[in-house]
Amino acid sequence: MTSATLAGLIGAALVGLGLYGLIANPQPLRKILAFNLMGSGVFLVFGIVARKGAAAGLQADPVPQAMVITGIVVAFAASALAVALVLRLFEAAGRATLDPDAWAKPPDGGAGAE
Amino acid sequence: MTAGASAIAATAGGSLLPLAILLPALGVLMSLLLGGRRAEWIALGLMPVELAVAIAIACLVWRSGQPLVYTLAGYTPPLGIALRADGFSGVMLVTAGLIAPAAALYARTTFATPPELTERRAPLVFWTLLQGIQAALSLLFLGGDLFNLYVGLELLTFAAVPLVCLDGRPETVAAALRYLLFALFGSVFYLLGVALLYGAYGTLDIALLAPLVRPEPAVWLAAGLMTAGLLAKTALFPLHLWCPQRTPTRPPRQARCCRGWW
Amino acid sequence: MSLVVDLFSIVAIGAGVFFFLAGTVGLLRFPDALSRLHALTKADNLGLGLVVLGLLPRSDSLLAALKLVAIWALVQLASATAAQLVGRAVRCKGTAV
Amino acid sequence: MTEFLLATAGVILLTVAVGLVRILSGPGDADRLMAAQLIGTGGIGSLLLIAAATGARGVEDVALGLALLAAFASAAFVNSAAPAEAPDVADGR
Amino acid sequence: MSVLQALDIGLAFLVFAVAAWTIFARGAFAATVGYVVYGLLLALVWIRLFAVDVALTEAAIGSGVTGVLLIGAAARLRAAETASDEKPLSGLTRVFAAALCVLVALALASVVLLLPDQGPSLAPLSMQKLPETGLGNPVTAVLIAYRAFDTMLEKVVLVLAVVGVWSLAADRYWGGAPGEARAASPEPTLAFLAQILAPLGVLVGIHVFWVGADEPGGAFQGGAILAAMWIIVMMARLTEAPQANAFWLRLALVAGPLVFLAAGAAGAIFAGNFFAYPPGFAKPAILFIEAFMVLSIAVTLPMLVAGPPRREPRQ
Repeated sequence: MTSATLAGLIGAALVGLGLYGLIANPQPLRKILAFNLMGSGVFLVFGIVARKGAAAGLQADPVPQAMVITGIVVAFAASALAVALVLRLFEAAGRATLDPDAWAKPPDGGAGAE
Repeated sequence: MTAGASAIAATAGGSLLPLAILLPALGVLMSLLLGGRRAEWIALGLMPVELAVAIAIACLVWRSGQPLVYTLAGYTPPLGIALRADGFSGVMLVTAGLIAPAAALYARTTFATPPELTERRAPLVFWTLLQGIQAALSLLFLGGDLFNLYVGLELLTFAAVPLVCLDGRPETVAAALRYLLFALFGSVFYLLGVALLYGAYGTLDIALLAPLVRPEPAVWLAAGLMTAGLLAKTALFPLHLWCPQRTPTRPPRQARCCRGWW
Repeated sequence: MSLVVDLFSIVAIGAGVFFFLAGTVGLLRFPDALSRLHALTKADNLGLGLVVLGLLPRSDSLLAALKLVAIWALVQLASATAAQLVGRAVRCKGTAV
Repeated sequence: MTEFLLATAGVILLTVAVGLVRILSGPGDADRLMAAQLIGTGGIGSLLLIAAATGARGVEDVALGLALLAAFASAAFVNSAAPAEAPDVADGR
Repeated sequence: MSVLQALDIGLAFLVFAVAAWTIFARGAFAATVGYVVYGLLLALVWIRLFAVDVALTEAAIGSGVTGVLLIGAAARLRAAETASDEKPLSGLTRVFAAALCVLVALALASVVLLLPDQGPSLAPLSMQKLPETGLGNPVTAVLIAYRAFDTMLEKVVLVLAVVGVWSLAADRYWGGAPGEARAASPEPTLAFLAQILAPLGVLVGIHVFWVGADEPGGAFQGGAILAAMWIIVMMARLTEAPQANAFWLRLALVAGPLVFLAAGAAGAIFAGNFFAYPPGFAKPAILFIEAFMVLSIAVTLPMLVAGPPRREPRQ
């Protein structure tokens, strides 16, 4: 088994793990972590594709590598926006939950916006 | 769309296609840079130009009866990126180009910068992100490359999410966060499909992929993942959980403005 | 010549691995956070230092060798500072007292 | 020689893994931050060894980047814990 | 089984174990530290895939800067965790979710295993066109030449992200500086670290950007290292975070995409195609654009980590 195949398998496992975390972890911050795991799993699948495209004296196809670099930066920006939203939610309402039913109840002592 | 030279070679008038995307992108950058009331002026000033570009594209497509194609940076696919406009994307471009100024005029009173301030939060964010949405939509209508479309999806997400919670109430912030997580989940799945298709065929250009694609496991999985991803983004059943309607109090005007689009 | 270099590398890197092992044993055996911190920083820095030392004669340019030394110096600095910071956090919270 | 370098890289990773099991589980946050520190040092070590063995180019820069960022986890922890810090409150865990 | 294979399998197992820890750990802080460790290990995996450019990006952004962001958030959200009103999912839902995820992972794994050993590749074409760009690193050529349009738009995404994060400020703080006002003096240990680290880091960042034309490295990686240096200086409280309404800050934020966009438009005039470079002039043009991108990334990432403005703007 080559290192590329192994990385691809790990990528598949990470996508599964991240998906589970996204569904099963109720806290938003944990969901953000899970999203990052899932994203890196997808990047690893790009990695195996790049490695299997080794040709022309290159050890990996540069096009998927460039996409992964773009993807990592976008994933970071997404995490930053999500973290900012979670912190804002926590400050405004004293809790950070995604449960829509929780917002139907009046927030316990939370200050309104602005 | 048929593959071969006609789908890859740039056509006359194709240089309008990048303009439809780059003009609002320029508007985003200039609005943040100059700030304040000028963001509104830039947005309102660029919208007629963008509409004119959209109409010109639609007319060219209609007159020639053929899709417009533009290859960016002079590199033809599969190495480079192509933009394509057919009849459908021409109509969608013009529609978006008409809705944007309508929404802008409707929202002008809400998002005016008061005379005593140089800059206020909601107006600057609204006018900047509105142009971000325009750039994203143009890209989604014109993009001919799967990864380029991914960038378009991300542009749309990053422009739309802050607009959902512009009023800053906890309910809308929670809705925005829920939307963001679903959208991210969607784009990750989409990206996974892109990776599998590239691994199988070595190209991301839709026109080049079309004749290559055979019914095989990689394609099935890629199609399933990309469909699931896009469903999550567009909030169709069963992935509609993030939808702002589920919150008891709906976000007001700006949400309606931007939801009108999709 | 190359035999001498190889021998040097093997001895230095082998010693480095030994210190990594020692650090981990310390982590497993020591009872409280502060002494675990001690085991970690001391042993690992020696370990990495010896590994770098062993790799030095194998680097293909002066710049590469300089980078190796810089890497070691930076890790030293980082772990010393981190140990300080974490140590203070432990003391403040009173878990070690 | 290549085999030796790879084997040592593996042994370092293994010891790091064993250490991780111990300290990721806590009990306190300090122990967990040590995990980041441990993997930083061990990871850089095995990275350099793997690079020397497989001849991948430009790996020194990766190790240099990791070394520059090695203390960031602890720094971020101290930085964000500081404003709310109440020095005399016991951790309780 | 060779030593290399054993090492690969061990590394893969370790990556998986740490990832599982990140998902299943009891506390959010523990999970976050797990993620930082995971990011570091991923850099190793990318080296094994001979994708050194990606390894550099992962080391700087995936592990370093994201780590700061998430650890900071976890430390602040600790109160939310104890007073959480989340309903945990029922056992049946969990089982169902786990089954779904295992199914997805298995399907993906089998497709990955079915990929041909010598897959289709754009590597030959990239190398064939490389002389036109004057570059030696094909990954940089993909990012700044072949797929320049993607990269420029992705910079716009970063700008939108900053606007989005800032939009979460309270109205009265708009235009102010992010982060709480720190009455406290600089944290001495951190200040010591930052004072030594920052000059060295700036050197490394510029080096990584500069060699990126021909060797692994580039604007993203160099910019991310510079960003990390600014972050450590701000964490040590040696400098205050800048005000969000400062013109220089906004100029630095948009400079990268703006210069890129202007160069793209100039390409339409001088080279006949948007984002094309005039023959023979490609390398200086690319380095010029990259220099501004480094600046923008070095400013954007710290602003994303710093969060929305929290202080009233001074005039």
